[in-house]
Amino acid sequence: MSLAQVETVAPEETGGSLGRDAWRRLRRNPVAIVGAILVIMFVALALLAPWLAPYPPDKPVGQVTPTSIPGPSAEHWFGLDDLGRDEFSRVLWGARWSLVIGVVSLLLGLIGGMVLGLLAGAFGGWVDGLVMRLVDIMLSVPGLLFAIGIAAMLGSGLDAVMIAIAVVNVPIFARLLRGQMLAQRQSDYVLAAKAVGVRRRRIVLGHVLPNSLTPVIVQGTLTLAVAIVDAAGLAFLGLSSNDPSIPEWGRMLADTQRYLSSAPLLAVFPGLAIIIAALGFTLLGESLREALDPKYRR
Amino acid sequence: MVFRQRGRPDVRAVDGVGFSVAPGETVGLVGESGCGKSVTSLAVMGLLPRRGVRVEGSVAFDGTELLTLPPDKLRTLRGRELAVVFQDPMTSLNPVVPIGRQVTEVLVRHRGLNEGEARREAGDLLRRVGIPDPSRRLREYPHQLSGGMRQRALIATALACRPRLLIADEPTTALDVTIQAQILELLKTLVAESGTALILITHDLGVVAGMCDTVHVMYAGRIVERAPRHDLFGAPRHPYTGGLLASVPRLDQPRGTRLAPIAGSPRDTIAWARGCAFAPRCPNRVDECTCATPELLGGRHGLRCFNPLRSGPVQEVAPR
Amino acid sequence: MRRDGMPLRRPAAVVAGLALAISAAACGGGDDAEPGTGGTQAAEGSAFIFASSADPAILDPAFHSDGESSRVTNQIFETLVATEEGGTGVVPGLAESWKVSEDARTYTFKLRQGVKFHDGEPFDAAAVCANFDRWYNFTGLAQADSVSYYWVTVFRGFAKNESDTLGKSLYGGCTAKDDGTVELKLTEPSAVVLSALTLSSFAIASPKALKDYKADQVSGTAESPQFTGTFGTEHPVGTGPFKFGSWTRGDKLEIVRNDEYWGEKAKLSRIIFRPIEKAADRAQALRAGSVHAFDYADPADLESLKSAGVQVLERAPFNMGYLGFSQRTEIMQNQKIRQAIAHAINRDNVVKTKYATGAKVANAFMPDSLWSYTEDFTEYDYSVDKAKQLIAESGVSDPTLEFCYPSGVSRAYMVDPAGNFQLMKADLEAAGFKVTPKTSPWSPDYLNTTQAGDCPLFLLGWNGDFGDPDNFLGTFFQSFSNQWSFRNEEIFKTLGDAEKEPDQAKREALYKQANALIADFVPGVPYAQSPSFSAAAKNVRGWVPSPVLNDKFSTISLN
Amino acid sequence: MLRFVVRRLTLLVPILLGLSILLFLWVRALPGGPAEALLGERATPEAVERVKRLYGLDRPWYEQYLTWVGNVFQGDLGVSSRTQHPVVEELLRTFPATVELALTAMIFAVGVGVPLGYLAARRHGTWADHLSVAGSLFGITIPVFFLGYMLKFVFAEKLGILPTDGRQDPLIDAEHPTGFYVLDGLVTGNPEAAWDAVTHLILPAIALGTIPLAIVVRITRASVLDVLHEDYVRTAEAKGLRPGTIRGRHVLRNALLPVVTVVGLQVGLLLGGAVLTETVFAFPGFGKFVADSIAARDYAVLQGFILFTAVIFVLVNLLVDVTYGVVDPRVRAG
Amino acid sequence: MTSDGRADPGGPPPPDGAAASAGPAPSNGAAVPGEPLLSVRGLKVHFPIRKGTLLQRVVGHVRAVDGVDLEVRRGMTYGLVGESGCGKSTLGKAVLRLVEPTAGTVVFDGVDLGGQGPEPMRRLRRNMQMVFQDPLASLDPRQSVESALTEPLRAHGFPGDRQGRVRELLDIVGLPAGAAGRYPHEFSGGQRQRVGIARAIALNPDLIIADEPVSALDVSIQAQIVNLLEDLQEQLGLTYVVVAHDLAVVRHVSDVIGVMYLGALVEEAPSDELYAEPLHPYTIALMSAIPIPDPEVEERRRRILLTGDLPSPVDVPSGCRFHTRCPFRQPTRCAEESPDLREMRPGRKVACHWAEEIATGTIRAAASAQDPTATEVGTPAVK
Repeated sequence: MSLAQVETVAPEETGGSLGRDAWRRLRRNPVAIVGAILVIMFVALALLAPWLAPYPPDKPVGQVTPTSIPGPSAEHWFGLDDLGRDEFSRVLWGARWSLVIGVVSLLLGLIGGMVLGLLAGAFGGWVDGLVMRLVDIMLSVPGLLFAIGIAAMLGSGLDAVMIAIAVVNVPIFARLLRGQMLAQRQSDYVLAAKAVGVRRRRIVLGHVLPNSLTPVIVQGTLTLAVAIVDAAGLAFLGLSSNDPSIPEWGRMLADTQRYLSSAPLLAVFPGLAIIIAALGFTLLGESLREALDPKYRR
Repeated sequence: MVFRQRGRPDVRAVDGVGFSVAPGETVGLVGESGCGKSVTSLAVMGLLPRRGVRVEGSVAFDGTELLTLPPDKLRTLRGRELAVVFQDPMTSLNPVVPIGRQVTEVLVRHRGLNEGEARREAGDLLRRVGIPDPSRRLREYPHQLSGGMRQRALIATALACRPRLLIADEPTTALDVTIQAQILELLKTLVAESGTALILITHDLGVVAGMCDTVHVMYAGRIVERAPRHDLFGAPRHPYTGGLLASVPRLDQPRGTRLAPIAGSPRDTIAWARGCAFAPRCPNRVDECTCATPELLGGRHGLRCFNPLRSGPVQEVAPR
Repeated sequence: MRRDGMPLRRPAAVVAGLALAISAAACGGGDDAEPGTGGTQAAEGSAFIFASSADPAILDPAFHSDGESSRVTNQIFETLVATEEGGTGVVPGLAESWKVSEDARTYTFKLRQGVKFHDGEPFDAAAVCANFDRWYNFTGLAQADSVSYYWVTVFRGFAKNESDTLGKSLYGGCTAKDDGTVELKLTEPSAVVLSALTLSSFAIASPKALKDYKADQVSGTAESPQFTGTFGTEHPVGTGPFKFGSWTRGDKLEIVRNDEYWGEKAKLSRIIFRPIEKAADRAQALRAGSVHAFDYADPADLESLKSAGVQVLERAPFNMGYLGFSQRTEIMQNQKIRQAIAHAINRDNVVKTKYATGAKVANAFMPDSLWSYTEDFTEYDYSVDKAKQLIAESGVSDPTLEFCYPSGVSRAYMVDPAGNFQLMKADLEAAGFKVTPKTSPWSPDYLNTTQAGDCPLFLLGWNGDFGDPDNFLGTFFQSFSNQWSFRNEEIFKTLGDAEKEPDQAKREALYKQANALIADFVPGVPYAQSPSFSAAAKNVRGWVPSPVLNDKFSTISLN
Repeated sequence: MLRFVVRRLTLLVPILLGLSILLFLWVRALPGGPAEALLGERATPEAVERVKRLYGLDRPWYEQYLTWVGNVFQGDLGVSSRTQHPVVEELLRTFPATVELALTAMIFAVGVGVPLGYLAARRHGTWADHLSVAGSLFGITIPVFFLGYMLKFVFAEKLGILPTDGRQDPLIDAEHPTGFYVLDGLVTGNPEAAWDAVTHLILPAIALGTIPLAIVVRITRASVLDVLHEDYVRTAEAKGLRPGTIRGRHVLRNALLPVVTVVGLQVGLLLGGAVLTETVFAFPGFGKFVADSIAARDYAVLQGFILFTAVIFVLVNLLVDVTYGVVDPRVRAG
Repeated sequence: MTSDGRADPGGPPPPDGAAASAGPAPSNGAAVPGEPLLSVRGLKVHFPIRKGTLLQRVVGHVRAVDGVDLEVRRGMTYGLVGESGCGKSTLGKAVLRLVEPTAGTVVFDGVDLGGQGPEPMRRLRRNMQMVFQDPLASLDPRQSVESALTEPLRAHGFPGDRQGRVRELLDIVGLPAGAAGRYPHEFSGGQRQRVGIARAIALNPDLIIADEPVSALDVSIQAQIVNLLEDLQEQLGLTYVVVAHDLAVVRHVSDVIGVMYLGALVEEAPSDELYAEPLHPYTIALMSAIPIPDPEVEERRRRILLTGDLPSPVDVPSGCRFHTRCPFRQPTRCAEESPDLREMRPGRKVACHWAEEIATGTIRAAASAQDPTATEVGTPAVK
């Protein structure tokens, strides 16, 4: 039975959820495609490194001396490194380690930031005040210095590096999430949910949080890039894994500075790898932002 | 003055809109959001972005063709001969520049006054548009003024060089009714005093009824009906015009009459090239409506419809 | 002579060493006129810019023990006896001649006449004795071996020892016989003191300046002493061919020619020391022509330096790098395991991969150029099979080794510790060991942990201070030390006897015996001895690198 | 405005208080604690006791904290275990160099970034736009030290047109009354020294300024794009104003507001980045000092420097807010 | 709510006759008194303004709603009208306790809402619903229509076939069943508002507060929604409080209209009478300001222009809150004495000291007000 005349819903070219909508925008963006290809390539190499790498990454396979480090050849595509190991295999395995560093530090930072942000955003009041002061304090120390401090506290090791990078990201995620949640909490649809009698927990978890996550996802993607680059910076300062034979790009790049004059290609391969991987995540993150954030839709 | 212009962005926002305004005349452009009325005003002013938008046709201002005028020539006309007041006074003033400067910059630019003269003149202008304590206001920033005051300041700016044509694009939409009444009254008075031609763009039929000599009703980028206001309100011919009038509750009519809405939404259109854009919503739709494009025909009371409403003399409408 | 287990207390104590030959390889690319070499800007005037790796710690010779400081003070101060140019023999310095008594307890020095300190004070016997008395009478923090390292090392103690670790002082008094004669008495006979006096730390400073600028004011802690006087930072006054000019820390330190110098005047009007931490950066600066010379070139840079027309000067090896074992853990007490490690390491590969041409595999805990060296002991050839077999014999299943290596350090005997570590780790893993890596910054953490014996496996090395086997073997193995954590009375006794033995031939025999004992016991694996390299722009003339790092820059000129 | 500043300054108090507590606890959380950090891991128990007594580490932590804070207020941040100089002295010695470098980097970032961002926005959607956006993204992803080495290799070593390291050619005898070498050169009437200092700044400033540059480009672009769509810009166009007036008064003045904020936030990034850049260019500043201290586990330096950096960072942000107040009347009122 | 004969939530909408039991059909012109469903007494909503960095001192209050009494009878539509910032929306939300009132009582169906804890309050919400101004903003962009409509059902433990209920609701508000799987951004404004209305009626509430239900919509759509609301009221026996700034719309849908100015009711009247004879000067001015789409009317009209702007709700003028802009302002009482909302005659309440004099024409609007607009532009305040 009908109380009013029935309207037809105009078949729209945009269909589906907001996510699908964003996905469509993303697919049309060449920047996003380039970014996605780079990221997929990176992840694929990282996962398949053990099968793709022609040589073990941590065992010398040829004799080198400080002044004669062979460059690329048919046998060794990227040449040998300063210890006579196959550089190509190391760069491949490096993708794996960089991915581990990026993902672990991102996840840790995300979890920390989400917990803090959620506390602040969900409770407000003095909890919010306390959390935000803590965030302010953490943000008042430049990221790299902060990471250095944390790494110094934890001692050397890749886990220390990952935690340090993660901790630096905690206040960023916390603030982002909290700001979003506060904004969402003010929104009409939250009020509407309250008005129909939806429980508070369900409002926070079912409405406020999911709608606050978009910028967090974007930031997360960008953070992966930053984490990879930051890990290189920390490695340059001597904060890296205990085991130098781990083929981690940042460490590889930092360690080859002394061969810049004798074997400059040694720095080029891990350097390019870092740039390409970070660029992939950055391009993807930026286009995600454009796809998801209405402000960027033009 | 004769305007004939047609804008053709990727989507034809405005298509074959033509109208003219005589000195001292007030012309109304009425339509719902997205009907292209604002695009029209921007096209007239040459304010549409150059990239991605194509404007065809002709805008003749006092014998000068505006569309082909070099940008710097056009710039000397804008603000001096042609002025515009936009919808939202909150965003139309630069938030970081004092009100005074935003008024005087026109005077300095077009009337060649020096800063001091311009300031005095600006004070006079603000007083004329009813802003109390103008010398203080000149020093203030937009956020310190209420919406009504800002719109007054914008009107003062627009009228600073006594333009021959003023386009007011939804000048009162963002304002409360009591403030709207003040602003409309002010516009009416100023236009009458100076003999400026006024194009009033609005979605509010009530505003048009009180202000305009001639009214153009737009739908989906085209003018569908054009008439002197008494004719239009007295005997609307186009089903859209009629529908609009019937769907708005009137304060002066007895309560209890059920409103007669137009079906569908403004998004339900068909391309003009394939018929009448209003056809999907039109209660008077005939077969012809979806296969031929109606032309705007008629003299004083022009109409773009194959099957107009009954009242009044029906012009013969020829299919294209 | 040295306290037990004190290898290289200061990171940069890469000083001294009775040297062998030096091949001052003036191998400049001669004809090619490549750009920038020898720098247009650097050639201006007669200023010589030397890229150091760090700022000096302190310019008071008595208080420094690092090469960066001694390189500068060597130009400002002079010692009673000096080392011969480019060699290691003891030659007259501020003392024109000297006499050693029969019992080797009294040293009489005839001083050079007409020498003045930079501040105009006369150099005489009183001044010399004032310096000795100053050193002997250090109190408080100045007694810390981190402060007056070489006094403690050579003379063992002070007038009033404030710490139990100090011994009875060897110093027995200084007497000014007349203005030009100094008599130095020792409490025990010693044949080493004369060569030790060539150390820059025993340079003679102006007593007035020492007093005026409060040289002896030290505060802080022994671990972090602060010199609050200005003698060592702004007013180092000696007799040398150069005077202190100015010092902006982190930027440059400038010394200028002493025109009143008693001997042959310096050819350069001034020398600027500019700290550039990384060897690669120093090499780049030299190739770009913004500095004239630097020490400790990275072997990796040698080719590029040579091809840029830079002269590369080699100092013969007087060092050795070793893989040390701390026998605190059970697994390291197992001799088979130690032997297995010795066989597992491909030392030849390590030396080839990470060291410059001229470096050699070390087989003993001393350079093969030092007297008493012999090959007459057990050698452990590289053999994975033998290593595996020894592991099997050891009874240890699944042997796991914690392996420490330092970061932030590069030494001639250990150019790239992380590189050495990785190569050895791969070797050990190939032999069936599991390796747990551990790293820490060289100073203070790494030195501390290794000295405490906390690392079952560790990378260290040694640069000789003196041309005596005691300086190597005695330092390591004369008595129990935490670092090695073993007691082998036979080795201890042999080395103890050798130190006291006055007869040179008998000593030599004892050291040969000690080497054999050590080789059998395998307390560690010596693996490398390497020359170090200095580099100078093409137009630098007259730089004669001293094998004991007593370089005198007064002979340098720019062409 | 004064009240605003005072209010913002009081806002600093909890941040600095919190930070000081965290830093204080941080040193205590370091492996082995503060005494061991001072002495090294192999310290004898007696030495640890002695140091503890000497530094009052045997007292309750809040007393220690108060003492420490008291010392900080008196300008005593402890002694660098590496250089054996007071941390404050090292700070004052090295900081001008970093400020000079950071300023130059910022001038580079803003001077190049704003015009580039504006251009990109004006040419929205064209190749110039894509290029500047892609370039700026690229700039973010290059590890700073890698870029530094590349710059040095090309411009200093291969081309030989710029110096490789340091702040001043060692051959130039310049006095340094302020510690800002360019300024020093000018005030002491030594233009050669000033120019030389400038040439030493160029490469490190480019290396350090690249990330801020990228960020400034992107913010400027986004902001200008926003402003270009603002009604008041359209109004200004409708007034027939000259393009220069519109650009300056109406577009840039508004578009640069977010840029100001970002520039302020970049200060922290610059101080962090200086650790890498200064190390690469052997630039004797704050960052290099920190890097050297990390290698030597010199925690007093790290502690003092982090505290100092935070103060600077917060003060710069205060300055940014004040600037914001000056350029944005809306903030001034609020 | 089966007690008063209305349908079970799960059941089909009641036949027309069922609505009659809730009271006479409300669209029959004048208000017919039913039992009071909602009663508001002395309602105040003050938002504190805090200042200071550490200690957030309260330096003042935004008096958004400043002492409102009103009563809404079952089955009626009460219209709240006023200009932006007058507090009408806040009042609407405060009634539902979506904004916590500072003072005053709200009694709904005999229950004092003020004393309810969060959970009882949440349960009470099934009987009182809200329709929001911006239909896009009030729908979660990530929630499909189906999810948005089942949410209230789930929240209140609706038994039975929820999907069936969703289809039913869509049908009721005139949307095709296919709309269930779609997302808010895929609809037009009018359709979204239909979704919003469907959500509001999902639980068969007694009261719906509609906050500017049509102001965000295109002119041609507004009538559709207005008609839908009217139909629903008739079918479901709903009671409405309609909050809007558009007096014409409010008058069209309401039985009783309350006019708000600066946080307070200044006049309350049956809607027919209000246009015929506005009593409060503000209402008079408001009426005269509303343009009517008829040139004939427009030309004949007397327009009373108010001077100046709305004062800030932080600084509510002393005495009569309207006296700063009142064209009928008198030298006495207005500035000093705050007028009560008094019943001038049955059904007509007004908060003006001089309402009788104005009604009889004894007091006329001032020809020249303080505002220079009127004077200097040469426009008389009354035309």
